[in-house]
Amino acid sequence: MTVFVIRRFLQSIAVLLVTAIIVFIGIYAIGDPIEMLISPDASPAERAQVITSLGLDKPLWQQFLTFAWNALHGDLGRSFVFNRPSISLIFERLPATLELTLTGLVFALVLGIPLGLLSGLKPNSATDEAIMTGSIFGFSLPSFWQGMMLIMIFSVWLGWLPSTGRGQMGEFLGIRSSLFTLDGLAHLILPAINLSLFKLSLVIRLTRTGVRETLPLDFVKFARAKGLSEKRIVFVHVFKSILIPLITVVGLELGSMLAFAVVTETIFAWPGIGKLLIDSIMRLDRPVVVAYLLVIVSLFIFINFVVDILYSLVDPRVRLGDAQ
Amino acid sequence: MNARVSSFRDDTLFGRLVMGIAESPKTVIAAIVCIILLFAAIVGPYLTPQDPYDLAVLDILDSKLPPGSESMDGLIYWLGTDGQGRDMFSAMIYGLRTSLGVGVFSGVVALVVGTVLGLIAAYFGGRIDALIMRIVDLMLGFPTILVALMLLALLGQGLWKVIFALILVQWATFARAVRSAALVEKNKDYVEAAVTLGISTPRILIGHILPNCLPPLIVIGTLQVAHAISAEATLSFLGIGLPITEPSLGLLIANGYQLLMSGEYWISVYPGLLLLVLVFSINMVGDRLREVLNPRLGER
Amino acid sequence: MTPILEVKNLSTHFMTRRGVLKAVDDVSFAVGQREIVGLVGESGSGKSITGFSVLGLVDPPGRVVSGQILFKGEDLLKLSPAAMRTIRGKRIAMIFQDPMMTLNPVLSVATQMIETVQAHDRVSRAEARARSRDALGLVGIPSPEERLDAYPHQFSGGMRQRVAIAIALLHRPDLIIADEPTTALDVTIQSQILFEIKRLAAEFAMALIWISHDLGVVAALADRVMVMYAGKIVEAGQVDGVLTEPRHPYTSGLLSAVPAAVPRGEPLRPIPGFAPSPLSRPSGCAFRDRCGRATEICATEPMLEVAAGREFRCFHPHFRSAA
Amino acid sequence: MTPLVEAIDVSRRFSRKLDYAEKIANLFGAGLEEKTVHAVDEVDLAVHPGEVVGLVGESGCGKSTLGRVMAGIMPASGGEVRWNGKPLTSLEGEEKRSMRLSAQMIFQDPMSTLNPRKRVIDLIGEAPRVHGIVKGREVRDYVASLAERVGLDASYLDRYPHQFSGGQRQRIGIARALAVKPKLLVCDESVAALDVSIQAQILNLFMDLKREFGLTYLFISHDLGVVKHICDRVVVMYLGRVVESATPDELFDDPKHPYTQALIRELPTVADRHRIFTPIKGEIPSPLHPPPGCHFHPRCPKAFDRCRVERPVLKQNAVGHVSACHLNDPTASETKNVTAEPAN
Amino acid sequence: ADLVLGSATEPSAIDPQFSRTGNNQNIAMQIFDRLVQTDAAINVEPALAVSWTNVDPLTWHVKLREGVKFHDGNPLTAEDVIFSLTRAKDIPNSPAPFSGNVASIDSMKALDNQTIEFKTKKPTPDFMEQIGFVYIVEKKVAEGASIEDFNSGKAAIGTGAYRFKSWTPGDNLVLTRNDDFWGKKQDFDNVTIKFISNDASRVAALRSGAVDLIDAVPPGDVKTIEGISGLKVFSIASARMIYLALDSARDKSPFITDKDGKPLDKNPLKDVKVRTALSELINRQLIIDRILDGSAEPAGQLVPTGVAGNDPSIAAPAFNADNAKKLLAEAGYKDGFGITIHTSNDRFPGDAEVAQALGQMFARGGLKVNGVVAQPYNVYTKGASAGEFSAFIFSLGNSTPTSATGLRNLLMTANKEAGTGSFNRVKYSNPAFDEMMRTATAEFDAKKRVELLQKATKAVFADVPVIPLYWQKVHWAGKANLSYIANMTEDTSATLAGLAE
Ligand SMILES: Nc1ncnc2c1ncn2[C@@H]1O[C@H](COP(=O)(O)OP(=O)(O)OP(=O)(O)O)[C@@H](O)[C@H]1O
Ligand SMILES: Nc1ncnc2c1ncn2[C@@H]1O[C@H](COP(=O)(O)OP(=O)(O)OP(=O)(O)O)[C@@H](O)[C@H]1O
Ligand SMILES: [Mg+2]
Ligand SMILES: [Mg+2]
Repeated sequence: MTVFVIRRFLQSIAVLLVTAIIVFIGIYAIGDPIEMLISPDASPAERAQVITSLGLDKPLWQQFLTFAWNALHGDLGRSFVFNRPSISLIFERLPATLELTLTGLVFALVLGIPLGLLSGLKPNSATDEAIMTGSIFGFSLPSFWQGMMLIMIFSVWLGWLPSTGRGQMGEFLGIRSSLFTLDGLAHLILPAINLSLFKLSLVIRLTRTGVRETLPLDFVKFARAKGLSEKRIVFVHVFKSILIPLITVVGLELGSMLAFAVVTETIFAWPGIGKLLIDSIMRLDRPVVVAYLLVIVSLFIFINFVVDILYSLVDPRVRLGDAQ
Repeated sequence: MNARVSSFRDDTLFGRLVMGIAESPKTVIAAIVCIILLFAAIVGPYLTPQDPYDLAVLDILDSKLPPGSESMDGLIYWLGTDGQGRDMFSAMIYGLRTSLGVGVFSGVVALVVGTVLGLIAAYFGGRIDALIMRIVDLMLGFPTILVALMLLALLGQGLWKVIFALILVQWATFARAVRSAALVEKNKDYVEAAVTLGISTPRILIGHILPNCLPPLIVIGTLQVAHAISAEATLSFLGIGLPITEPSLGLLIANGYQLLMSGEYWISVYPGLLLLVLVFSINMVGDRLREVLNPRLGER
Repeated sequence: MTPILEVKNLSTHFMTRRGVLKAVDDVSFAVGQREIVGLVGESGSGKSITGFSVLGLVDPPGRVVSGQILFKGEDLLKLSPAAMRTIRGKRIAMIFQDPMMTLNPVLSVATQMIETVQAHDRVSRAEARARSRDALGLVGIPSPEERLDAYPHQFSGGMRQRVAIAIALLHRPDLIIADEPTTALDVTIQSQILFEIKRLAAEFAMALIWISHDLGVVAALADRVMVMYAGKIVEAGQVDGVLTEPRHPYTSGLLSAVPAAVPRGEPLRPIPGFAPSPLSRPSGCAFRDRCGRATEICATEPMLEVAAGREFRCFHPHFRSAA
Repeated sequence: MTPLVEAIDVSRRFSRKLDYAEKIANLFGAGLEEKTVHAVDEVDLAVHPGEVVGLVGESGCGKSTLGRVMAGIMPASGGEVRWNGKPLTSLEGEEKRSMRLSAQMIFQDPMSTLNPRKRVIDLIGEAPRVHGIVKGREVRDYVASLAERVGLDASYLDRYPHQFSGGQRQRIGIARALAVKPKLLVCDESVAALDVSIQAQILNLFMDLKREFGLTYLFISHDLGVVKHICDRVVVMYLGRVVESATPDELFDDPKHPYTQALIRELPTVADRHRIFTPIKGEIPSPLHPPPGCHFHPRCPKAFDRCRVERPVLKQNAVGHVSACHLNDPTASETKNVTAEPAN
Repeated sequence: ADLVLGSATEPSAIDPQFSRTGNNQNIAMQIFDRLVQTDAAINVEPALAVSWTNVDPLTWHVKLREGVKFHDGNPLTAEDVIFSLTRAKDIPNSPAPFSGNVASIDSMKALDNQTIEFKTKKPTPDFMEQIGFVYIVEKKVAEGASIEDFNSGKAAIGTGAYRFKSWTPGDNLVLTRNDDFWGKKQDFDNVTIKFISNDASRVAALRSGAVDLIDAVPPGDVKTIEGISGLKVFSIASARMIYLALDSARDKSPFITDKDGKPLDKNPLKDVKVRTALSELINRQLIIDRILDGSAEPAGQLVPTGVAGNDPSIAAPAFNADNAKKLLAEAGYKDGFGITIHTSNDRFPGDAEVAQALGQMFARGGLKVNGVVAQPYNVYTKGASAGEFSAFIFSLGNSTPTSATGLRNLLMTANKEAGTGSFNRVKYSNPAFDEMMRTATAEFDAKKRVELLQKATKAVFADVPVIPLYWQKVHWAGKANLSYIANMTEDTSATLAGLAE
C-alpha cells in the first residue's frame, strides 16, 4: 500500500512538473503577458516597472526555477492580474464549478442510465428509437449553440428560468452552495443541462451498448434459469457488468466537465474556474494557468486513481496480482 | 467439399458489414446520407456556384441577404449569404469538407493512437502502464483551448494545426477507455490460448483483444467525431480555430448564432441542420456497425 | 404414475441467416416423479437445447416452434413470464454445461447464491447465506463459509461446476435438468455428488434429467435413458435394457465406442462418418449414412416404435438375436 | 534419453494480492490478509518423447496448473521446467518461439478460450498462417482438413463459437492446437465434453498422431477409463502433489495410495448399473489451508499419527511405480496396524 | 429604486490604484473620486478639486472641495490626497500602475487642509490631466492595507456616489447609495453589477429582464433591441479609433509579396502614394453599414469631433478606386502586389470581419490578398509588437481630454527615454511631426495647445502613418424607464445611469 501510494505520488510529481514546464513554455510561446496587462496608454517607464515587478525580466528558466522553489514551499505564485495567490483564486471559484459539474454529472447519470437500460432492453422498439434519436441531439451541435438556445427558449421566450449568474446560496452542514435555495437551484438548472447534454448522450449510449452486449451472455441466461426477477437481472447482473466502461467514462467526463466547463460558464456567466481559466489564458496570466493546471491534473490523477480502485472493486478479475 | 466452402465466400467481414447495414432500412438511409455528404465534401468545389474562400469574388454589398435573394451579378443565393456576402450554400459545402475532415480525421487518428497506447498500457501493465496513464492524466488535464492556443502560437494557423490539436486532446480519452476494457479482456482465457499458439503480442493486442473492446470504443468513437466537429467549432468560436476566410460548418454556426435573435437565422440554422444530419447519420451507421460486429447480435 | 414433466412433439429451431437449424426436432418424452432420466447422445444433437426449451430459455434466433411442455399438467409454453419465473430455479432447476460462463464473473459466489434463495423465498440474508453455505458443503466444496465470498474465477473448473450444482439444489426443486454436471469432476467428487444427488432426489422426491456423455455415470445413476441423435430421440427405455440390449444402431455404436470395449491401447471403434449438418439434414433417418444396416427404406422417416417399455426410431433395430 | 519436458521440483503458487481498496480497508483495521494457494507443490515429472502421460486427480488439485507450467504458458514460482534438457527460462528468440509452438495445450474450458469475435476459420487458421505453416490461400483447405479430422463439418468454418454445442467447441480447441504441428500436447480434459463416439474418434486421432509423428501427450483427465486406455504412464495428483505414478496396468491392478484406490473403486462403468455410491468421507481440504503432513489424511480411512505431521515422500514400490504414502514405507508398516484408525 | 447592471468586464481588484485599465476604473469611479473627472465628451470637470492654478511653470496650487466625506464619515483632507498620490506609484505588483500619472511630481505640500502645493520636475502644462485621474483613498484606511482588504470591503472606503457592499469575483458586485455624496444625488438605492462577458448572454439577460442595463451591446443587436418595446439603446461614437497599421519603415516587409506570392524585396508600403492608395481603396461607409450595422463613424484622424485636438478640416478619406489605381501605377505597382492582413478577433466588435472586408476591397482594387489572418489578441499583440506583420488592424482608445497622449504614443518616434511612441508598432518616424508635438505639449495656454495639436495632426495624417478606418460607436441598452449618459470614454457606471423623467 505504502509502496503503491509512494509510487503514484512520485509519478504524480513528475507529471505535475512536466505540466508546469509545458505551461511555462506554452505561455511564453503564446505571447507576452505584459502586452495583455498594461494599460493602453502606458509609458515605457511604466512598462519597465511592471516587467520588473512581475519578474518577467528574468530568463524563462530562472522564472521557472523560482516558481518551482516556491511551489515546493506551497506557494504557486500570485496572479499577474489580480495580485492574489493564484491558488486562492482557484479555490474561491472551485465550489461553483464543482456544484455545476456534479449536478450535471448526476443529471447525466440519473437520466442516462435508466434511459440507456430502457433502450437496451427493448432494442428497436419505438422507445429505443426515440431515446437514441433524442440522444443524438445532445452532441451534434456545439454546446455554445445549445446553451444559447436554452437561454433563448427558457429565459427569453418562456421566462421560466434565470439565465445568468449563480443565484442565492444557502448553507447546509457548513457547506455553502446554491443547491440549498430555490433561487440557487433555478439558476443552476440551465447551465447544468447545458453541461450535461453531451455526457447524457454518452451515458445513454454506453449503457445501451453494454446491455445489448451483456444480455446474450450465458450468465444472464443462468440467472434467468435461477428464476431471478428481470429487475434483479438487469440491475445487478447486467448493470454490474457494464459498470467498467461507465466508470471509466464517468471518471473521464467528471474531469473533463470540470476542465471544460469553460463554454457553459461563459455563456451562463457562472462564476467558476472555467471562466477564470479562459480569462487567464486569454490574458496570459501564467501563475493562474499553471496553478489551475496543477490542480486539474492532480484532480485527474486522483480521479483515475479512484477509478482504478473502482475497477478492482467492480470486476474482481482486474488487477488480480496472480504471480507471486 | 470445396463447393461447400466456396459457397460461404461471401461471408467475409466486409460482406457481413454490408449485409448488416443492408438489413436495416434506416441505416441504409443513414449510410446513403453519409455517402452523399462525403461525396459532396469531396467534389464540393465543383458543385458550388461560388468559391467562398476567394475574397475577390465576395462582395459585402451582398452581405446578410436572406435565402432566395439575387446577387449583384444575378446569382441566386438559395440559402442566403453570411456577413461577408458569402453564398451560404457554397460556404456550407466547403465547410462540410473542413468539418468532416477535421472531425473524422482527428477522430480516427486519435482513436488509432489512443487505442494502441491504451492496449499497450493494459497488456503490459507496470511501468509502461504507469507512464502512458500518467501522460493521459496530463493530457486530459490540458484544456483544448490552451493546447490549441499553444499550437497556434508555435505553429501558426491552419487546418492541420487544428487537427493536430484535436488529436492531442482526444487520444487520451480513447487510451483510457481502451485500457479499461482491455484490462478485463486480457485476463480472459482466449488470450492465454493465443499466447500458447505463439501469436505475436501486437497480433494478440490488435487481432484478439481489440475486437472485444470495440463496443464501448465505437460508441465513444462515433461520439468523438461529433465532439471533434463541435470542438473545432468551439475553437473557431473562441477565435483559435481555422482561418476566418475559410469557415467550417462550426465557424459558420458560431458566426451566425449571435444573429439568430435578430432574425438572420439562416446564417446559423442551415449549417446547424447540416451538422445535425451529418452527425446523425454517422452515429446511425456507427451504432449498426457495432451490432453487426458482435456475432451474437449480428446474426439476425 | 403421472409424469411430472411431459414433453410432447417439441421442436426448437434456430432461424439463422443460412437457414432453419432444427436443433430439436419433434421430441417427446416424459419424466416421472422421482425418476432419474439420463439423456445421452451425439454432441450437438440438441440435448442442451432441449433443456433450455423446457425452461423457456432458448436464445434468439432460436424459438420453440411447436409442441407442448407439460409440467405437472400445466403447459409451460403458455405461462406468463412472471409465472414462468416462479417455476425456474424453484421447481425446475438447471445446471449449465459450461461452468465458467454460467457464473457471473463480477459477482461473488455468495451473492449469486443468496439471490437465488431470495428470489423465491422470503428469508433473511443471514438465513439465505446459511442455506447457501450448506449447499456448498453438500457438493463438497471445502471450507464453504470461506469460499462463499470468493469470485468464480478463483475457483477451478470443477469447483465452479459444484457451485452451479449447489445453486440448483438450493430450492430442492421438483426437477433438475443437469447438463453434464460432473464432467469436470474427478471420480471421487463425482461419486460424492452422485451420491448426494441420488439421496436428495429420493429424499425430496426430485426428478432428474441427467445429460451426460459418460455412459458409466448414466448407467449408475439413471432409471431410464434416452438417446438423442440429430435433434431427435432415437431410443429410450430402462437403463438395463437400453445399455445392455440397444435396439438402435446409434446406441449400439455408442456402446462399442467406449474405451472399455477394446483392449488397452487398441484403436477404439467410433461410429464411422459424421453427423449431418443440422442445417441440411437429409429426410428420413438422419443416421442412415453412418449405419451399416441402412437400406432404401431408411430414406423415409422411421416411426417411433414402442414395445415393452422401449421406444426407438429405426427400421432395422437390433434384437437379441441380431446383436 | 532426455525427457522432452521435465518438471524439477516445480511449484506454482497463486497469491491473491490485496488490492488497493482492501489495503485501504486494512488501514482501518479490516485485517484482510493475503491468501496463497499452492496449486502445484514441489512436483517432479518427466515426459519422454512419444510417451503419453496421464494426469489424474481431484478437481482443483493443480492438474491444469501443472499442465500450463509444463507447456511453458505459465511461469513456475519455484523449481525449473526443462524442455529437451534446457531450462525454459534460458530459451530465447527463435528457440523460444519454436518451443512455444511445439508445446500446445488444449484447454479445459472450451468456450472461454475461444475468442467470441473470431470465426472458426480464424480461430484455427490464424496461428498456422502467421507461422508460415500454410500460405494464405491454403488456409481454408488446411483448416477444413483439420476440422474433418476432429469431426467438425467444414460448413461450420464461418461460424462463431457461441453457435456451437459444448463438444463442438472442444473440438475447435483440439483442431486449433493441432494446427501448429506441436510435439507435445497438453490435453486438459480434452475429451470430457464429447460423446463417446466422437471421443473414440479423437482418441484414435491422438493415437494415430503419436504413432505417425511421435507426438507426446500430457493427458489430463478425470475419466480413468480413457486414461487407462491410452496412457503409457499415469500420475496421480492430490492437492498440488504427486501421490502416485505407475503404468496403467500396475496402477489399476495394484494401486498403492489410498486416494488412488478410492478413485479406482469409484470408477463408474456401463456394466455397473444402479450402483450405490460410497463417497470417501471426510472434509475435502482447502488448497488455501492444506492440512499438514499427508494432504490426504483427513479423508484417508487408514490415516495414522505420522500422516498428520510428516509429509510422505515418493518411494519406489515396484519398477516404475512410485507412491507417497507412509503405509508403503517399510519402516512404518509395523506400526500401521497399531495406530490405524478404525475405518469409517 | 434598484439597478441591476450587466457588464461585459469585471474588475481585477477593488483597490482603485491597483490597475489603470478600464474594467477596474469602471468600478473605482463609483466608489472613489478623482481630483477631476471628464464629461461624456472627455472634457475635464472639477471633482474633488474645485480649482487649480499654475503659480509658475513648476508650481501648482490645487484647491479641494469642502465638506467631502469618506464613506466612514471622515472628511477629505489634503493629507489624504498627498497620501493617495504618493501611494499611486508604489502599489506592489500592479500590472498597470498610475506611476506615469504622478511621475512629474517633484514635491507636494499641504498649504492648509484644503489646499495643496505641487512642484513639478519640469514644466507640465497638462499636469492636472495627469494627477487629476488618480483615485483618492483615505490615508487612515489605506495605509498598510493589502489588496485583500480592499477586495473584502474593509479598505474600500472612498468619497464616491456609492458604497461598496460586496464583491463575488466572476459573479457580481453590490453597491449601495452613499447618501452623503458631495455631488448629484443618485437615483438608485442599491446597485448590483453582474459580470456577463458573453455578448449574446448579456443581451439575453437584458431581454429576459434579469438585468436592467447592459453595456457593450454588440452592433448587430442594436436594431433588435431598439425594436423591442420597453428597451432602449444609448449610443455614442467613442474616441476609439480603429486603424490599419502599415509596415512603412522597413525596406522589406514579411507579408508583402509579388502577384505570385513570392517575397518582394522592395517594400511598397514605404511609399506614401501606396499608403494613400490603400486608404482610398477602402469604402469606409460600406464597412460601417454592412459589417458594423452602422455602429461607427468614418475616421481620417486620431480623435473625433468634440475631442480637443480634432482638426475639422481633415475628412475621412473618400472611397476612390480610380485615383487609388492611378496612385499605385505611379508608384510602380500597376498590377498591384501581394499582401496579408492580420487582425485580432476578440478585441473589439467586428475586428475579424472588418479585416475580411478590407481584404475584399484590396482584392477588388487589384491587390493580391494572400490571406486574412485572425488571431486571439494575446497571440496577436506579440506578433504585432515584434514587427511580424505587414498590415494589421489595431485600435487606440483615447481617454484623455486631448489627442496629445494618443499622438505621442502612436505616432511619435519610438524612444524609451523620452517616453514617446510606446505603441508605435510600425516604427514610424517623422522628425518634423515629433518637433511639432514637442512644442505643442510644452504649451501652457490651453487654446494654443489645441491649435498646435491640430497642426501636427494635419501634418502627420497627410503622410498616412496609419490608415484610420473609423471611430467605433459604443452602445448601452436598458429598460425604457432608465437613462444613461453614453460617453466617449466607454465607461460603464451606475453614476451615469438614472431614472428617466
Ligand atoms: N445460438 C445458436 N445459434 C445457432 N445454432 C445453435 C445455437 N446454439 C446451439 N446451436 C446448434 O444447435 C444444435 C444443438 O446444440 P446443443 O447445445 O443442444 O447440443 P448438445 O446436444 O448439448 O451438444 P453437447 O453435448 O456437445 O453439448 C447444435 O448443432 C448447435 O450448433
Ligand atoms: N488464477 C488463479 N488465481 C488464484 N487461484 C487459482 C488460479 N488458477 C487456479 N487457482 C487455484 O489453484 C488450484 C488448482 O487449480 P487447477 O485449475 O490447476 O485445478 P485442476 O486440477 O485443473 O482442477 P479441475 O480438475 O477442476 O480443472 C485451485 O485451488 C484453484 O482455485
Ligand atoms: Mg450441450
Ligand atoms: Mg483443470
